Amino acid sequence: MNPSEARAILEALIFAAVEPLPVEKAARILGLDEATVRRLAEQIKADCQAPDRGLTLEEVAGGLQLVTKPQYAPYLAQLGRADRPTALTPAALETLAIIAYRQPVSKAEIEEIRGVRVEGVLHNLEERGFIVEVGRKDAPGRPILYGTTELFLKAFGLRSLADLPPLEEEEFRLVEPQS
Amino acid sequence: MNPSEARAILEALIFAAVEPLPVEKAARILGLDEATVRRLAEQIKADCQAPDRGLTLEEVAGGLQLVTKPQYAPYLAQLGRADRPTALTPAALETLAIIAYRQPVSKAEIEEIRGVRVEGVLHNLEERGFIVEVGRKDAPGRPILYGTTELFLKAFGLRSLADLPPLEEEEFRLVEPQS
Amino acid sequence: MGYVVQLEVFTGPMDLLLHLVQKEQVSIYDIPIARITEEYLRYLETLHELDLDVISDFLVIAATLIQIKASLLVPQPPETGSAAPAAEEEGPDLRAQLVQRLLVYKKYRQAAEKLRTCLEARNARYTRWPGHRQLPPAPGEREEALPELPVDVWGLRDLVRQLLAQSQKPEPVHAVAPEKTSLRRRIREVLRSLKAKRELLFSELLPHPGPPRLEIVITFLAVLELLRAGLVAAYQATPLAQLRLAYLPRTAAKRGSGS
Repeated sequence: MNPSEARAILEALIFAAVEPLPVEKAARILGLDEATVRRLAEQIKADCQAPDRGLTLEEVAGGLQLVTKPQYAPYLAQLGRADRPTALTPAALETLAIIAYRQPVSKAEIEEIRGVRVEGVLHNLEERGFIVEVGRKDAPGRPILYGTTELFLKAFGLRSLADLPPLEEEEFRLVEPQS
Repeated sequence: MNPSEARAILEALIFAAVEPLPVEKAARILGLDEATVRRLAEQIKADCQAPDRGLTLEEVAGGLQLVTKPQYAPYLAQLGRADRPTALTPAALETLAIIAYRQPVSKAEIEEIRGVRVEGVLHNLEERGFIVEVGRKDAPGRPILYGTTELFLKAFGLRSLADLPPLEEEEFRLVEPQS
Repeated sequence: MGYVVQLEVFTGPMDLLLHLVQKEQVSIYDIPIARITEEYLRYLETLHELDLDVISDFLVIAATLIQIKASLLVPQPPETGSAAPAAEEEGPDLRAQLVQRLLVYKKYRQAAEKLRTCLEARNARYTRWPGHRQLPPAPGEREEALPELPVDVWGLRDLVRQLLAQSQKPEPVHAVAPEKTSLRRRIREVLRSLKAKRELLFSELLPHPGPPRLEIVITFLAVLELLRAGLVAAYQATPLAQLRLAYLPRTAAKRGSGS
């Protein structure tokens, strides 16, 4: 298998997998090491930058995935696909943010932060597959601990939890009066 | 929209469409005539002939479709197989049994019977191709209904769901101790 | 004030509080408690009119605000001499706790904003239709690809029977615990009756003569919460007389009778 063929096969694999394709899996199938696969992926991505290409390659949830370029979304919306877009209420988004950044976290902790009951929101997020029970807290009542799922990473286009946007510690700046 | 951008959008549309994209639909979305769309499609197809490309464009009865090049099929097959873990856990098996006999059935109904949460197990069974979403229940929150797949039938050597051994008057039989 | 809060905008009491503080353009450390409390309660008042369901969550924070405000009004005890009563120490403490909570909340609100940006960016990218994930089997590999199964179809049948039998066992009878939800529900009920009648006796809040003790306790707790929030006032002619309650529309900022 020459490098150009390897690239072609990698493209085909990523396309056929639909879901993000883990680099190690691609490496196993191609019989190459992961660094080589990553390099090939970079080349595919670079090719996609041509103005006549409508797709691009991204790393999401620890895998490689072909997606359309964001600027063409208005045209794609006319396809009328029922699965999109993912929408969340502000309350759901707030709850999800607390879980994403603090996991594992219990319902009581989320309620303490948000000041409201979150039973319904949690249920909804769980139904949609963005969060799961990841264990039990070693505390009275053994409350359920929640964490985010791989689907969460996919839906938000994140490579991994380490890829979550950093939170600025703005508290200290607030000591100065704002104008 | 210049021709190169039109090509890019066409590629994106074909990629994201649920079914082969009819030329007239592409033309409508792009605001171009069908002959132009066909010409753009030809260009995309020509580009795909490069040895480092793994995809190609086909026009099938319904319209335009991106597919992997046929010579890479053996690699793609490994993609499928590598996915498949070996054995089902007892929890997965219990859940699968309930779905098989009660389909279409919602998560809540399964949880009612098993007395534990089944979120993760459902996800696993779905990933492995034993169950699929078969619809939505006409109830508050429109919960997902699950059913078994072809693969389930094949795996258990059944021709159809009608071949499942009947449960027949389980109440009476169960009075006798099971061995 | 000439400004109207839009009701649906807030995801909860912390969100509202943060909004009020930010509108004042002051540091979270410097919350003008009196003004914020007043505005907060005014908002709460509009909530009463609209949706009694969400009020109980907002009441808890209202009670805290009022408590801080009240304790700040109490002159600081002289340093020397008698041990300072705990109640007066509570104020600054509660305030520090509230500031801390607001800071934490603010951090996650920002996190939510960032997640929204991620989601929007991702929503602009289309993946292939998920249903396309059907991989062609390699020639002759169809059979081999079938997963190993720990049971056959009869085993599957037995499993279902067993599970169905277990799930049909009668539920053990549990004692009903005084849950938070029933307290919240009762708070709403009490408020509703008070708003209708303006004034009533505590006993009138109880469903019927000789109500279960639990009912009395929950109703009393509800009244206490409302007293704390300054939404009702309570009177007693003599120490053992019936508790008479009055609805305090909008005058919540004045602290009703606590004792």
